[in-house]
Amino acid sequence: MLDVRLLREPFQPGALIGPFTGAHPGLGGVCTFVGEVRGGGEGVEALELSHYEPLTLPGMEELADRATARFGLMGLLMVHRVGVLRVGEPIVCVSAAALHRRGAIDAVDFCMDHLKSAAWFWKRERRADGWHWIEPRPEDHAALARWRPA
Amino acid sequence: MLDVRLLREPFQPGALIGPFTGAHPGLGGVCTFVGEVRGGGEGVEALELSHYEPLTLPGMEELADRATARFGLMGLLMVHRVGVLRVGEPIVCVSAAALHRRGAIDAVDFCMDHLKSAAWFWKRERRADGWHWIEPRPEDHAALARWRPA
Amino acid sequence: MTVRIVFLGPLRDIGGEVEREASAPLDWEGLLAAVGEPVASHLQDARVRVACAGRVLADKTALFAQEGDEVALLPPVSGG
Amino acid sequence: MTVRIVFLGPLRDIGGEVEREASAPLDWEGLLAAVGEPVASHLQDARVRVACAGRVLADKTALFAQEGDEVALLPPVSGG
Repeated sequence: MLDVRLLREPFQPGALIGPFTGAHPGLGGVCTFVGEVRGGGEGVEALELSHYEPLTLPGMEELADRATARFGLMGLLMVHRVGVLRVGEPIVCVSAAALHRRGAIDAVDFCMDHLKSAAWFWKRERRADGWHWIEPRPEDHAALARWRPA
Repeated sequence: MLDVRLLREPFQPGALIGPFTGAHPGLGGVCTFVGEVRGGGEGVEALELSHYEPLTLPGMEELADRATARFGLMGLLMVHRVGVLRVGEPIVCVSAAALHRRGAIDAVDFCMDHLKSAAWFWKRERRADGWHWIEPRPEDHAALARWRPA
Repeated sequence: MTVRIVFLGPLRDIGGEVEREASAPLDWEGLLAAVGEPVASHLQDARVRVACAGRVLADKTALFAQEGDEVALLPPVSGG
Repeated sequence: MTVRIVFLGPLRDIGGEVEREASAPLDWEGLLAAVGEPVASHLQDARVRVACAGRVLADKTALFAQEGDEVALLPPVSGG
Protein backbone atom coordinates (compact mmCIF):
# COMPACT_ATOMS: atom_id res chain seq x y z
CA MET A 1 0.00 0.00 0.00
CA LEU A 2 1.37 3.36 -1.10
CA ASP A 3 -0.17 6.28 0.77
CA VAL A 4 1.26 9.71 -0.06
CA ARG A 5 -0.41 12.85 1.27
CA LEU A 6 0.11 16.57 1.49
CA LEU A 7 -1.91 17.93 4.43
CA ARG A 8 -3.00 21.49 5.16
CA GLU A 9 -4.31 20.73 8.66
CA PRO A 10 -2.66 19.23 11.78
CA PHE A 11 -2.55 15.41 11.85
CA GLN A 12 -1.95 12.69 14.40
CA PRO A 13 0.72 10.24 13.17
CA GLY A 14 -0.59 7.50 15.46
CA ALA A 15 -3.96 7.59 13.75
CA LEU A 16 -2.28 6.88 10.40
CA ILE A 17 0.38 4.36 11.47
CA GLY A 18 -1.99 1.91 13.16
CA PRO A 19 -4.12 1.33 10.05
CA PHE A 20 -1.01 1.41 7.83
CA THR A 21 0.65 -1.37 9.85
CA GLY A 22 -2.59 -3.33 9.96
CA ALA A 23 -2.83 -3.19 6.17
CA HIS A 24 0.29 -5.37 5.78
CA PRO A 25 -0.29 -8.76 7.40
CA GLY A 26 2.83 -10.92 7.22
CA LEU A 27 5.25 -8.01 7.51
CA GLY A 28 8.50 -8.41 9.41
CA GLY A 29 9.05 -4.84 10.49
CA VAL A 30 7.75 -1.29 10.30
CA CYS A 31 9.98 1.73 10.70
CA THR A 32 8.44 5.15 11.24
CA PHE A 33 9.87 8.62 11.52
CA VAL A 34 7.86 11.57 12.74
CA GLY A 35 9.36 15.06 12.59
CA GLU A 36 7.88 17.84 14.69
CA VAL A 37 8.35 21.58 14.92
CA ARG A 38 11.18 21.95 17.42
CA GLY A 39 10.59 24.42 20.20
CA GLY A 40 12.47 25.49 23.23
CA GLY A 41 15.86 27.10 23.17
CA GLU A 42 15.87 28.18 19.54
CA GLY A 43 13.12 30.77 20.01
CA VAL A 44 10.97 29.42 17.18
CA GLU A 45 7.36 30.49 17.54
CA ALA A 46 5.96 29.03 14.33
CA LEU A 47 7.00 27.41 11.07
CA GLU A 48 5.55 27.96 7.62
CA LEU A 49 5.95 25.36 4.92
CA SER A 50 5.05 26.39 1.40
CA HIS A 51 4.98 24.16 -1.67
CA TYR A 52 4.29 24.33 -5.40
CA GLU A 53 1.16 22.42 -6.24
CA PRO A 54 2.14 21.14 -9.74
CA LEU A 55 5.44 19.66 -8.47
CA THR A 56 5.29 18.85 -4.77
CA LEU A 57 2.84 15.96 -4.49
CA PRO A 58 3.92 14.38 -7.83
CA GLY A 59 7.53 14.60 -6.60
CA MET A 60 6.61 12.87 -3.33
CA GLU A 61 4.80 10.14 -5.24
CA GLU A 62 7.82 9.56 -7.44
CA LEU A 63 10.07 9.43 -4.35
CA ALA A 64 7.73 6.88 -2.76
CA ASP A 65 7.86 4.73 -5.91
CA ARG A 66 11.67 4.86 -5.97
CA ALA A 67 11.95 3.94 -2.28
CA THR A 68 9.48 1.06 -2.67
CA ALA A 69 11.45 -0.40 -5.57
CA ARG A 70 14.89 0.23 -4.10
CA PHE A 71 14.18 -1.25 -0.66
CA GLY A 72 11.65 -3.91 -1.66
CA LEU A 73 8.92 -2.45 0.55
CA MET A 74 5.52 -3.98 1.19
CA GLY A 75 4.10 -0.53 1.84
CA LEU A 76 5.03 3.09 2.36
CA LEU A 77 3.20 5.93 4.08
CA MET A 78 4.50 9.45 3.39
CA VAL A 79 2.71 12.45 4.84
CA HIS A 80 3.94 16.05 4.80
CA ARG A 81 2.30 19.14 6.24
CA VAL A 82 2.12 22.51 4.54
CA GLY A 83 0.89 25.82 5.93
CA VAL A 84 1.63 27.45 9.26
CA LEU A 85 2.61 25.03 12.04
CA ARG A 86 3.05 25.65 15.73
CA VAL A 87 5.75 24.20 17.99
CA GLY A 88 5.13 20.52 18.68
CA GLU A 89 2.98 19.89 15.60
CA PRO A 90 4.05 17.02 13.34
CA ILE A 91 5.57 18.19 10.04
CA VAL A 92 6.30 14.88 8.40
CA CYS A 93 5.62 11.20 8.92
CA VAL A 94 7.23 8.41 6.90
CA SER A 95 6.46 4.78 7.67
CA ALA A 96 7.85 1.81 5.74
CA ALA A 97 6.74 -1.83 6.03
CA ALA A 98 9.04 -4.62 4.86
CA LEU A 99 9.89 -8.27 5.43
CA HIS A 100 13.18 -7.34 7.15
CA ARG A 101 14.24 -4.41 9.34
CA ARG A 102 17.08 -3.34 7.01
CA GLY A 103 14.75 -2.34 4.15
CA ALA A 104 12.27 -0.61 6.45
CA ILE A 105 14.90 1.46 8.31
CA ASP A 106 16.88 2.37 5.19
CA ALA A 107 13.72 3.38 3.31
CA VAL A 108 12.73 5.82 6.05
CA ASP A 109 16.27 7.23 6.12
CA PHE A 110 16.26 7.60 2.31
CA CYS A 111 12.83 9.26 2.17
CA MET A 112 13.64 11.70 4.99
CA ASP A 113 16.93 12.74 3.38
CA HIS A 114 15.11 13.43 0.12
CA LEU A 115 12.13 15.20 1.71
CA LYS A 116 14.57 17.39 3.64
CA SER A 117 16.65 18.69 0.78
CA ALA A 118 15.33 17.35 -2.53
CA ALA A 119 11.54 17.87 -2.40
CA TRP A 120 9.60 20.97 -3.36
CA PHE A 121 9.11 22.58 0.04
CA TRP A 122 10.25 25.92 1.38
CA LYS A 123 10.40 26.49 5.09
CA ARG A 124 10.56 29.63 7.18
CA GLU A 125 10.55 30.13 10.92
CA ARG A 126 9.02 32.93 12.91
CA ARG A 127 11.21 34.09 15.76
CA ALA A 128 10.81 37.13 17.99
CA ASP A 129 12.38 39.32 15.27
CA GLY A 130 10.25 38.06 12.40
CA TRP A 131 10.28 35.39 9.69
CA HIS A 132 13.51 33.68 8.54
CA TRP A 133 13.84 31.38 5.53
CA ILE A 134 15.60 28.09 6.23
CA GLU A 135 17.93 26.35 3.82
CA PRO A 136 19.09 22.76 4.28
CA ARG A 137 22.22 22.46 6.43
CA PRO A 138 25.45 21.19 4.82
CA GLU A 139 24.93 17.89 6.66
CA ASP A 140 21.56 17.53 4.94
CA HIS A 141 23.25 17.68 1.54
CA ALA A 142 25.90 15.23 2.71
CA ALA A 143 23.16 12.89 3.94
CA LEU A 144 21.46 13.03 0.54
CA ALA A 145 24.71 12.29 -1.29
CA ARG A 146 24.99 8.93 0.52
CA TRP A 147 22.23 7.50 -1.68
CA ARG A 148 23.76 8.36 -5.04
CA PRO A 149 25.38 5.55 -7.00
CA ALA A 150 29.15 5.58 -6.49
CA MET B 1 13.04 9.34 29.51
CA LEU B 2 14.53 5.87 29.41
CA ASP B 3 11.92 3.13 29.33
CA VAL B 4 13.26 -0.43 28.96
CA ARG B 5 10.93 -3.39 29.36
CA LEU B 6 10.87 -7.13 28.96
CA LEU B 7 7.27 -8.26 28.43
CA ARG B 8 5.75 -11.71 28.85
CA GLU B 9 2.38 -10.75 27.33
CA PRO B 10 1.35 -9.28 23.94
CA PHE B 11 1.64 -5.50 23.69
CA GLN B 12 0.41 -2.75 21.39
CA PRO B 13 3.30 -0.53 20.25
CA GLY B 14 0.94 2.37 19.51
CA ALA B 15 -0.16 2.46 23.15
CA LEU B 16 3.48 2.95 24.21
CA ILE B 17 4.69 5.30 21.47
CA GLY B 18 2.01 7.97 21.94
CA PRO B 19 2.84 8.62 25.61
CA PHE B 20 6.58 8.24 24.91
CA THR B 21 6.46 10.95 22.22
CA GLY B 22 4.30 13.15 24.43
CA ALA B 23 6.86 12.91 27.23
CA HIS B 24 9.44 14.85 25.17
CA PRO B 25 8.13 18.32 24.37
CA GLY B 26 10.56 20.25 22.18
CA LEU B 27 11.81 17.17 20.33
CA GLY B 28 12.69 17.39 16.65
CA GLY B 29 12.02 13.82 15.61
CA VAL B 30 11.02 10.37 16.78
CA CYS B 31 12.05 7.22 14.98
CA THR B 32 10.36 3.94 15.83
CA PHE B 33 10.89 0.38 14.70
CA VAL B 34 8.41 -2.38 15.41
CA GLY B 35 9.32 -5.98 14.56
CA GLU B 36 6.58 -8.58 14.25
CA VAL B 37 6.48 -12.34 13.89
CA ARG B 38 6.57 -12.85 10.13
CA GLY B 39 4.01 -15.18 8.71
CA GLY B 40 3.07 -16.29 5.27
CA GLY B 41 5.32 -18.20 2.95
CA GLU B 42 7.85 -19.37 5.51
CA GLY B 43 5.44 -21.70 7.27
CA VAL B 44 6.11 -20.28 10.73
CA GLU B 45 3.28 -21.09 13.14
CA ALA B 46 4.76 -19.62 16.30
CA LEU B 47 7.93 -18.19 17.75
CA GLU B 48 9.40 -18.71 21.20
CA LEU B 49 11.80 -16.22 22.69
CA SER B 50 13.65 -17.28 25.80
CA HIS B 51 15.96 -15.14 27.91
CA TYR B 52 18.18 -15.36 30.99
CA GLU B 53 16.77 -13.22 33.75
CA PRO B 54 20.06 -12.12 35.40
CA LEU B 55 21.52 -10.86 32.10
CA THR B 56 18.79 -9.94 29.63
CA LEU B 57 17.11 -6.86 31.10
CA PRO B 58 20.38 -5.46 32.58
CA GLY B 59 21.95 -5.93 29.12
CA MET B 60 19.07 -4.03 27.47
CA GLU B 61 19.41 -1.23 30.01
CA GLU B 62 23.12 -0.95 29.33
CA LEU B 63 22.44 -0.90 25.57
CA ALA B 64 19.86 1.87 26.07
CA ASP B 65 22.39 3.91 28.07
CA ARG B 66 25.03 3.50 25.39
CA ALA B 67 22.62 4.49 22.60
CA THR B 68 21.41 7.52 24.55
CA ALA B 69 24.96 8.77 25.10
CA ARG B 70 26.23 7.93 21.61
CA PHE B 71 23.36 9.56 19.70
CA GLY B 72 22.52 12.36 22.14
CA LEU B 73 18.95 11.18 22.63
CA MET B 74 16.26 12.95 24.60
CA GLY B 75 14.55 9.63 25.28
CA LEU B 76 14.57 5.97 24.36
CA LEU B 77 11.88 3.31 24.59
CA MET B 78 13.02 -0.30 24.24
CA VAL B 79 10.53 -3.12 24.64
CA HIS B 80 11.16 -6.80 23.88
CA ARG B 81 8.76 -9.72 24.17
CA VAL B 82 9.65 -13.11 25.60
CA GLY B 83 7.55 -16.28 25.66
CA VAL B 84 5.54 -17.87 22.87
CA LEU B 85 4.38 -15.45 20.16
CA ARG B 86 1.97 -15.99 17.30
CA VAL B 87 2.29 -14.69 13.74
CA GLY B 88 1.61 -10.95 13.59
CA GLU B 89 2.42 -10.25 17.24
CA PRO B 90 4.99 -7.52 17.94
CA ILE B 91 8.34 -8.90 19.16
CA VAL B 92 10.25 -5.70 19.63
CA CYS B 93 9.66 -1.96 19.68
CA VAL B 94 12.43 0.64 19.81
CA SER B 95 11.60 4.34 19.72
CA ALA B 96 14.15 7.15 19.95
CA ALA B 97 13.46 10.86 20.44
CA ALA B 98 16.08 13.44 19.52
CA LEU B 99 16.51 17.02 18.39
CA HIS B 100 17.46 15.93 14.86
CA ARG B 101 16.41 13.01 12.67
CA ARG B 102 19.96 11.65 12.27
CA GLY B 103 20.35 10.74 15.94
CA ALA B 104 16.86 9.26 16.19
CA ILE B 105 17.18 7.07 13.08
CA ASP B 106 20.74 5.92 13.84
CA ALA B 107 19.85 5.10 17.44
CA VAL B 108 17.01 2.81 16.34
CA ASP B 109 19.29 1.15 13.77
CA PHE B 110 22.01 0.66 16.43
CA CYS B 111 19.64 -0.74 19.06
CA MET B 112 17.98 -3.14 16.61
CA ASP B 113 21.34 -4.47 15.38
CA HIS B 114 22.38 -5.12 18.96
CA LEU B 115 19.07 -6.63 20.08
CA LYS B 116 19.20 -8.92 17.06
CA SER B 117 22.61 -10.46 17.59
CA ALA B 118 24.17 -9.11 20.79
CA ALA B 119 21.44 -9.34 23.43
CA TRP B 120 20.58 -12.32 25.61
CA PHE B 121 17.69 -13.81 23.68
CA TRP B 122 17.27 -17.19 22.05
CA LYS B 123 14.65 -17.67 19.39
CA ARG B 124 13.06 -20.75 17.96
CA GLU B 125 10.30 -21.15 15.40
CA ARG B 126 7.61 -23.77 15.23
CA ARG B 127 6.98 -25.01 11.70
CA ALA B 128 4.87 -27.94 10.55
CA ASP B 129 7.75 -30.34 11.38
CA GLY B 130 8.45 -28.98 14.86
CA TRP B 131 10.62 -26.41 16.62
CA HIS B 132 13.80 -24.97 15.03
CA TRP B 133 16.37 -22.78 16.78
CA ILE B 134 17.28 -19.61 14.92
CA GLU B 135 20.76 -18.09 14.84
CA PRO B 136 21.47 -14.59 13.55
CA ARG B 137 22.08 -14.46 9.80
CA PRO B 138 25.56 -13.48 8.53
CA GLU B 139 24.10 -10.11 7.50
CA ASP B 140 23.05 -9.54 11.11
CA HIS B 141 26.66 -9.91 12.25
CA ALA B 142 27.81 -7.62 9.43
CA ALA B 143 25.20 -5.05 10.49
CA LEU B 144 26.48 -5.16 14.07
CA ALA B 145 30.11 -4.72 12.95
CA ARG B 146 29.22 -1.34 11.39
CA TRP B 147 29.00 0.21 14.87
CA ARG B 148 32.44 -0.85 16.10
CA PRO B 149 35.16 1.77 16.18
CA ALA B 150 37.38 1.47 13.11
CA MET C 1 -0.09 38.88 -20.94
CA THR C 2 -0.50 35.15 -21.02
CA VAL C 3 2.42 33.52 -19.22
CA ARG C 4 2.11 33.40 -15.45
CA ILE C 5 5.36 33.67 -13.44
CA VAL C 6 5.16 32.19 -9.93
CA PHE C 7 7.66 33.14 -7.18
CA LEU C 8 8.36 30.43 -4.61
CA GLY C 9 9.90 30.47 -1.13
CA PRO C 10 12.35 33.28 -0.42
CA LEU C 11 12.00 34.61 -4.00
CA ARG C 12 8.54 35.76 -2.93
CA ASP C 13 10.09 38.11 -0.40
CA ILE C 14 12.95 39.10 -2.70
CA GLY C 15 10.60 39.90 -5.57
CA GLY C 16 7.96 41.38 -3.30
CA GLU C 17 5.28 39.46 -5.18
CA VAL C 18 3.73 36.01 -5.37
CA GLU C 19 3.11 35.99 -9.10
CA ARG C 20 3.00 38.23 -12.15
CA GLU C 21 2.08 37.90 -15.79
CA ALA C 22 4.23 38.31 -18.90
CA SER C 23 3.67 38.13 -22.66
CA ALA C 24 3.94 34.81 -24.49
CA PRO C 25 6.19 33.44 -25.77
CA LEU C 26 8.69 33.94 -22.95
CA ASP C 27 12.34 32.88 -23.18
CA TRP C 28 15.18 33.14 -20.61
CA GLU C 29 16.11 36.70 -21.52
CA GLY C 30 12.46 37.67 -21.47
CA LEU C 31 12.07 36.10 -18.03
CA LEU C 32 15.06 38.01 -16.62
CA ALA C 33 13.63 41.24 -18.00
CA ALA C 34 10.12 40.47 -16.76
CA VAL C 35 11.15 39.79 -13.15
CA GLY C 36 13.76 42.58 -12.98
CA GLU C 37 16.32 43.02 -10.23
CA PRO C 38 17.03 41.65 -7.67
CA VAL C 39 15.21 38.44 -8.70
CA ALA C 40 17.05 38.29 -12.06
CA SER C 41 20.38 38.07 -10.21
CA HIS C 42 19.11 35.25 -8.04
CA LEU C 43 17.96 33.36 -11.14
CA GLN C 44 21.62 33.21 -12.25
CA ASP C 45 22.38 31.06 -9.17
CA ALA C 46 22.76 27.44 -10.31
CA ARG C 47 20.79 26.29 -7.26
CA VAL C 48 17.70 28.19 -8.43
CA ARG C 49 15.66 26.03 -10.81
CA VAL C 50 12.90 26.97 -13.22
CA ALA C 51 9.82 24.91 -14.06
CA CYS C 52 7.60 25.46 -17.06
CA ALA C 53 4.15 23.92 -17.41
CA GLY C 54 4.74 21.65 -14.40
CA ARG C 55 8.16 20.34 -15.47
CA VAL C 56 11.49 21.34 -14.02
CA LEU C 57 13.85 22.44 -16.81
CA ALA C 58 17.17 20.63 -17.05
CA ASP C 59 18.56 23.82 -18.62
CA LYS C 60 16.63 26.85 -17.45
CA THR C 61 18.22 29.10 -20.09
CA ALA C 62 16.39 26.99 -22.70
CA LEU C 63 13.05 28.26 -21.34
CA PHE C 64 10.43 28.80 -24.00
CA ALA C 65 7.04 29.32 -22.37
CA GLN C 66 3.95 29.29 -24.53
CA GLU C 67 0.63 31.02 -24.06
CA GLY C 68 -1.10 29.68 -20.95
CA ASP C 69 2.06 28.18 -19.44
CA GLU C 70 2.98 28.73 -15.82
CA VAL C 71 6.67 29.45 -15.13
CA ALA C 72 7.80 28.71 -11.56
CA LEU C 73 10.95 30.17 -9.98
CA LEU C 74 12.28 27.54 -7.56
CA PRO C 75 14.95 28.54 -5.03
CA PRO C 76 16.81 25.95 -2.88
CA VAL C 77 14.32 23.80 -1.01
CA SER C 78 14.01 22.84 2.65
CA GLY C 79 11.38 20.37 3.77
CA GLY C 80 10.84 17.84 6.53
CA MET D 1 25.46 -29.95 45.47
CA THR D 2 25.45 -26.18 45.64
CA VAL D 3 26.28 -24.70 42.23
CA ARG D 4 23.34 -24.49 39.84
CA ILE D 5 24.10 -24.94 36.11
CA VAL D 6 21.52 -23.35 33.78
CA PHE D 7 21.19 -24.41 30.11
CA LEU D 8 20.00 -21.70 27.73
CA GLY D 9 18.55 -21.75 24.22
CA PRO D 10 19.51 -24.73 22.05
CA LEU D 11 21.76 -26.12 24.82
CA ARG D 12 18.54 -26.98 26.62
CA ASP D 13 17.60 -29.37 23.83
CA ILE D 14 21.16 -30.64 23.40
CA GLY D 15 21.58 -31.31 27.12
CA GLY D 16 18.03 -32.55 27.52
CA GLU D 17 17.67 -30.50 30.68
CA VAL D 18 16.96 -26.94 31.81
CA GLU D 19 19.24 -26.98 34.82
CA ARG D 20 21.23 -29.28 37.10
CA GLU D 21 23.26 -28.97 40.27
CA ALA D 22 26.97 -29.62 40.88
CA SER D 23 29.30 -29.47 43.85
CA ALA D 24 31.04 -26.23 44.81
CA PRO D 25 33.61 -25.07 44.04
CA LEU D 26 33.24 -25.67 40.30
CA ASP D 27 35.98 -24.89 37.78
CA TRP D 28 36.07 -25.28 33.97
CA GLU D 29 37.14 -28.94 34.04
CA GLY D 30 34.51 -29.63 36.68
CA LEU D 31 31.86 -27.95 34.52
CA LEU D 32 32.76 -30.03 31.46
CA ALA D 33 32.57 -33.19 33.57
CA ALA D 34 29.30 -32.13 35.21
CA VAL D 35 27.45 -31.43 31.95
CA GLY D 36 28.91 -34.42 30.05
CA GLU D 37 28.66 -34.97 26.31
CA PRO D 38 27.42 -33.59 23.98
CA VAL D 39 27.11 -30.29 25.89
CA ALA D 40 30.81 -30.34 26.88
CA SER D 41 31.80 -30.34 23.19
CA HIS D 42 29.53 -27.38 22.51
CA LEU D 43 31.12 -25.48 25.40
CA GLN D 44 34.44 -25.61 23.52
CA ASP D 45 32.89 -23.46 20.76
CA ALA D 46 34.23 -19.91 21.17
CA ARG D 47 30.74 -18.54 20.45
CA VAL D 48 29.34 -20.24 23.56
CA ARG D 49 29.78 -18.01 26.60
CA VAL D 50 29.57 -18.80 30.29
CA ALA D 51 28.20 -16.53 33.01
CA CYS D 52 28.81 -16.99 36.72
CA ALA D 53 26.79 -15.20 39.39
CA GLY D 54 25.16 -12.92 36.79
CA ARG D 55 28.39 -11.89 35.03
CA VAL D 56 29.56 -13.09 31.65
CA LEU D 57 33.12 -14.42 31.91
CA ALA D 58 35.72 -12.86 29.61
CA ASP D 59 37.60 -16.18 29.81
CA LYS D 60 35.22 -19.05 30.50
CA THR D 61 38.06 -21.47 31.26
CA ALA D 62 38.82 -19.29 34.31
CA LEU D 63 35.46 -20.30 35.83
CA PHE D 64 35.55 -20.72 39.58
CA ALA D 65 32.01 -20.95 40.93
CA GLN D 66 31.43 -20.74 44.66
CA GLU D 67 28.70 -22.21 46.77
CA GLY D 68 25.35 -20.67 45.83
CA ASP D 69 26.53 -19.35 42.44
CA GLU D 70 24.52 -19.88 39.29
CA VAL D 71 26.51 -20.86 36.19
CA ALA D 72 24.75 -20.12 32.87
CA LEU D 73 25.67 -21.75 29.56
CA LEU D 74 25.01 -19.18 26.83
CA PRO D 75 24.96 -20.31 23.19
CA PRO D 76 24.87 -17.79 20.27
CA VAL D 77 21.94 -15.42 20.69
CA SER D 78 19.15 -14.34 18.33
CA GLY D 79 16.72 -11.65 19.38
CA GLY D 80 14.52 -9.00 17.74
